[in-house]
Amino acid sequence: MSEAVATAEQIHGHDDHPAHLQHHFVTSDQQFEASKMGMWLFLITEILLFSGMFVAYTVYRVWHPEVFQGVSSLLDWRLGGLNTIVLLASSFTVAMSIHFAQKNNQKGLVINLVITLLCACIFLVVKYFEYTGKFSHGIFPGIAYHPHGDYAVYDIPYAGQFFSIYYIMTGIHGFHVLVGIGVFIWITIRAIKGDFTSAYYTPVELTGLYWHLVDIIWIFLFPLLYLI
Amino acid sequence: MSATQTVGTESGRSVSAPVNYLNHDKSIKGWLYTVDHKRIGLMYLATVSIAFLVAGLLALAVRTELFSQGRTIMDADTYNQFFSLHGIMMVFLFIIPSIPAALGNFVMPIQIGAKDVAFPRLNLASYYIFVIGGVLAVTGILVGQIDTGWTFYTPYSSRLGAPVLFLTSAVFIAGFSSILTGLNFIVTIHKMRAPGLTWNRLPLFVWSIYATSIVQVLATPVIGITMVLLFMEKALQIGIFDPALGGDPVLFQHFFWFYSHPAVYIMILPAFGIISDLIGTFSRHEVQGYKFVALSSVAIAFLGFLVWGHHMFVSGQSVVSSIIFSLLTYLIGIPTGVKVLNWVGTMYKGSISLQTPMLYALSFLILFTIGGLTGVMLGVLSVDVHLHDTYFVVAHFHYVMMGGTVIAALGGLHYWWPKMTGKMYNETNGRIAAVLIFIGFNVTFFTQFIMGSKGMPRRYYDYLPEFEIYHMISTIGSFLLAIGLFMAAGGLIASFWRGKKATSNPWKSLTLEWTHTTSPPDPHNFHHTPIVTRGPYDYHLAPEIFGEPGGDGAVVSAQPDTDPVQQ
Amino acid sequence: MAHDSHSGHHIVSQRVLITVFASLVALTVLTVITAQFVDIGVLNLPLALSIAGLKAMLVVTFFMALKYDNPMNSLILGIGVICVTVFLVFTLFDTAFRGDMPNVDSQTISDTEGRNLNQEAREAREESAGAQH
Amino acid sequence: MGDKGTFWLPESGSTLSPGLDSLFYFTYWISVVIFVAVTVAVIVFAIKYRRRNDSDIPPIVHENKLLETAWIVVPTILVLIVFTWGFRSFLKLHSPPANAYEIQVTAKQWLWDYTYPNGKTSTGDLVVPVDRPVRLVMTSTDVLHSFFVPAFRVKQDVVPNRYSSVWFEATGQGEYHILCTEYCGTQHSGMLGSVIVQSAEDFDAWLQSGVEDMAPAEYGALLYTQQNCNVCHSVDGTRLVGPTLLGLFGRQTTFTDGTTAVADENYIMESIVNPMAKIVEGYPPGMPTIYSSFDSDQLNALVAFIKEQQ
Repeated sequence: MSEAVATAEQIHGHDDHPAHLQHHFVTSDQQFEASKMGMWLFLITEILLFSGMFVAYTVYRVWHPEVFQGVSSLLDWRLGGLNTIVLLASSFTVAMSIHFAQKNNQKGLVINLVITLLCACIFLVVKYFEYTGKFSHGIFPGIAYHPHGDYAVYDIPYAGQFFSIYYIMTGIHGFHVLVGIGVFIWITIRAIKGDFTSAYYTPVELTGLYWHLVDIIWIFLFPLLYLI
Repeated sequence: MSATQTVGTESGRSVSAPVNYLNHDKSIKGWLYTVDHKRIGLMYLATVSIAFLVAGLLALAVRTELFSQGRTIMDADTYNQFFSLHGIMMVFLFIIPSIPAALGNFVMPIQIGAKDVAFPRLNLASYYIFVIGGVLAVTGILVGQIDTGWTFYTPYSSRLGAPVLFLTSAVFIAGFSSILTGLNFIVTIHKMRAPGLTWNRLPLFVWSIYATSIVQVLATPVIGITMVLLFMEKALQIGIFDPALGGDPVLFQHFFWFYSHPAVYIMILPAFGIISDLIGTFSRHEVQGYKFVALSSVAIAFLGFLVWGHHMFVSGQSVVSSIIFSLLTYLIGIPTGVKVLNWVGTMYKGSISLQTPMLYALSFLILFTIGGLTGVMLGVLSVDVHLHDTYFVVAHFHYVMMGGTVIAALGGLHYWWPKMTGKMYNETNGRIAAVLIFIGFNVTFFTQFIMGSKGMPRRYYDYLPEFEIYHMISTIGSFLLAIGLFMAAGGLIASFWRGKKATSNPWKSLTLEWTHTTSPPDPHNFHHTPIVTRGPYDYHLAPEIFGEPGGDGAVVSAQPDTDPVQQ
Repeated sequence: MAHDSHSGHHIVSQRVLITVFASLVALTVLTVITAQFVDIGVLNLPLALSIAGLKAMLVVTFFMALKYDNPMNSLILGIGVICVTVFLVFTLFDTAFRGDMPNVDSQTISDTEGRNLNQEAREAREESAGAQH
Repeated sequence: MGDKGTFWLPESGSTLSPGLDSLFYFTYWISVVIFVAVTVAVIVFAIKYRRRNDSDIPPIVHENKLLETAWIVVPTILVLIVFTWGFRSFLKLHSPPANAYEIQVTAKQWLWDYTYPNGKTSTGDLVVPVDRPVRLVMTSTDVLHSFFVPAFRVKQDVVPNRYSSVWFEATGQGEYHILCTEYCGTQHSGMLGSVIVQSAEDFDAWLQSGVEDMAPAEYGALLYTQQNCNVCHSVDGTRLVGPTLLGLFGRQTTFTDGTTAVADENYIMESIVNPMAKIVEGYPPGMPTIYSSFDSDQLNALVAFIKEQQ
């Protein structure tokens, strides 16, 4: 390697390092691309995490199709549909906030982040009413499933399995929404402080990717649990 | 070799104790808050060594109990807990993090010419998440009796009390650490390579860590959700896995093995990488079929997802399923077999030096061949019906996991020890230990093949009289093995006080950690990012290392065991 | 560096984003209508899943801007999806083809744990004798 | 029983064994050949090409394409042969003849119960006729178990809430081990039994025989092993999961609630029928309630047997 005199620093220069660039990266782009790839890898781990529940759902649905079709009508498609629209809207505003960050539009960025945050909260509030409504009728997961009153007719075998899967899937999804809210609060504060420019908006981009995935999971949960 | 020269002079000439990653900040805080991949690697090494020691002592206790029929030193419940803890700790707290997180963390970024991994803080977080997982596991052990085996089959596990909640949480959290490490490494290998270090110039260890990371990222989330569901099964009785509640225990086995079979490749693929590097270095030969060895690691990583059902031939899964899984199992056997040919081929007409790491590599070749071939026997549908859940299986996976992974890890540890610590271990002691481990291992586990195929089931506290002679031999072997392991460990640890200072390249290897860093390396690995102009095993293109005309052979001394920084 | 790609910085126009959002809402309405008010028998399930898949594609392509991104990230997503498919399909190879044996009738199951199983779980088990096969 | 098998395999006792053994030895010998080839190559190369000079740089060796191709093609052919062979014998394992004699098997922690078509039951020892296909229909009442008869080369997990089955045709009279191979708790290794293969006449006689003509203590001794009492209660004073039966009768016993009692007939009977009523101090409340269905003959027999253990 005698001829290898030049070093990477000499090629890239070592002077004009922006504040956000960590020492072990050479360029901002390298750092941005690395972060984004890391985020995508994280997203597929999320997909695989949910896959276990989708497999459980499919297996039990194949075994007891009529039960699953029957008790899914216990879930109110209007509330589910409302939440779908709410999440889609928040996905849209996240995409818009990235758009504005790229265009250096500070106001647009903050407004869209705030709307996203509100949508996420609305989603959880609706979910809260759905859960408490179910609990009040004795619709619990697994062994505790014991509907009473008008719902007593739904006291059929394997309905408990359906609601186990329902509560775990929507519960873990809801947990992801909760985490999303936390991250959005942090991002919004940073955005208000003016941390993000068209040159550096990686956290917004990454949070956006995460949020879109939460949306996609719901896109599948909605028809599987509420509609069919 | 100008870059090496730079490193040697800049860091070493003027001061008597050159700055390196070990001595630049000796405070406790400097270790606990470090984001340096080398220090994190060492912290992992220390942690998994403790796990290995504890789990190994449990194994010795289990073997001692089995020395004679009936009660030898403990009762059945204790025995059942001991073998379970041995399995759980070895798998989740030792083998899975051992090579990737300990050696991989230390070596891989340097091998690709990076200053650090892509996400250093995430790397530290992974370590602490792993520690939390370990602490939870220990808590579970202290809280109560866990005797499920490492497989946690329902409904036995889902009916166990609170300890299973700790253990499932521990596995979930340790898994999270494994995911983050894998993610970090994939991005690092993609985005942080030094200029000129193209994919086909990557050392094979990097390739294998890359393949391992893919499996870690794709498979580990599934054990996560499995553990969540098992947790819920215990806590809320959700009825997914427990047949008494309408669930299906075989479904649990699908979930479990969807992770745990690929996890076998998390364990063995890094070993392939180490062995490739060792055989290349100590034969001073380009690794035969470099591209095949590299790409087949990645191929095996993916194929590993298609064969999990071969653990379930007698579980009651459908016959169709068993047949498909059996056929696919053979697909994965072929590329693995070709790798063995490539390693043997690398030795052909090489210049072979039988130093300690190479002895481990040769042990690996022999032991892994046995492990692989018995794996093929177990893949045969009807033969597996007879052999399933017997000592034959126990022996098979110990040949792969211990004879494969642990032996490779020991080889790698001896190989990189001078780089990590700056000290040479005692070569004679190292060689004796390697031979002793090889003998002890075979005495312990080969007998288990025989009793297994004769019908000795695994996880048995007591056994029929005809198996006593095999158990006795096996137990004696396990003590030999333990002596060998303690000798190896002792030799390495003694090097801190008695070892000679290591040169920057005692083995005359060609990968960047040897050619471009001091021993031990600078805190930032390289003062200047190296530019790579040749492959990792192009010994014929490296006359400067071997003092031939045209090179500046003085940079790295022709004699090993001399001090590089005094040059 | 090997990966000095600027593709990650593509700006998706507002018009595209709005169009995608409108289509997503429209598809949501469509899936509710087809699933709740139109009975097309066995086709309801695949139809709902196809619509969900289409919606997911739209989000991935435009909101997540995968269309303009480094192809490596698309590959990562693709591998993830393939893995999920393998997990699902291979598990179904077992669970969907098991029925060579009838199920146990619940009389043979005694609760050795002495656990307090409530009535519906017992009924569930009894039903399993007929339903699972 | 003894050790009548080959070096690797146990004795062969069913019609399924010979085919499976030849497949085992086929793969075994192929493996031996491959293993020897690899090992010899490693050793020869390590000696022949050892480093003679520290700055030695060996010549480049070009890959031998022919050898590599052969190394791929030959094993592929071999594994396909092995797969097909294994596949066919696996199907055989899963296709019991239509006229197979059917016995119900119930596994529980930690014993095997058998019910014959005429209603006769046995525990631990499975009695079957020679030269006649027998199909076992198995289920478990608690956790997973696995039914394994090494001599017959059959094994099948036993799953709660589901039936699984296994079949075999024994070829010689004698006694063969039954082992549980799926971990099932404390006494997993004690969950043993025997297949007793009898001639058709003996089997029929056994099937019709009763137990009336036995002395109570003798019948009790039979029950003690048949019902796997011996797994948890020794008769030689050894401490197992439960208290030993040696000297139990007439012993002053202390319970977990602090009370004491002298073990008499009524106490023993209560302990069998309702084991949770009084828990002996220092032992876990682990005795299953499955024995509550014993009839008075069986209880009398057991009490008589326990009385004799002094």
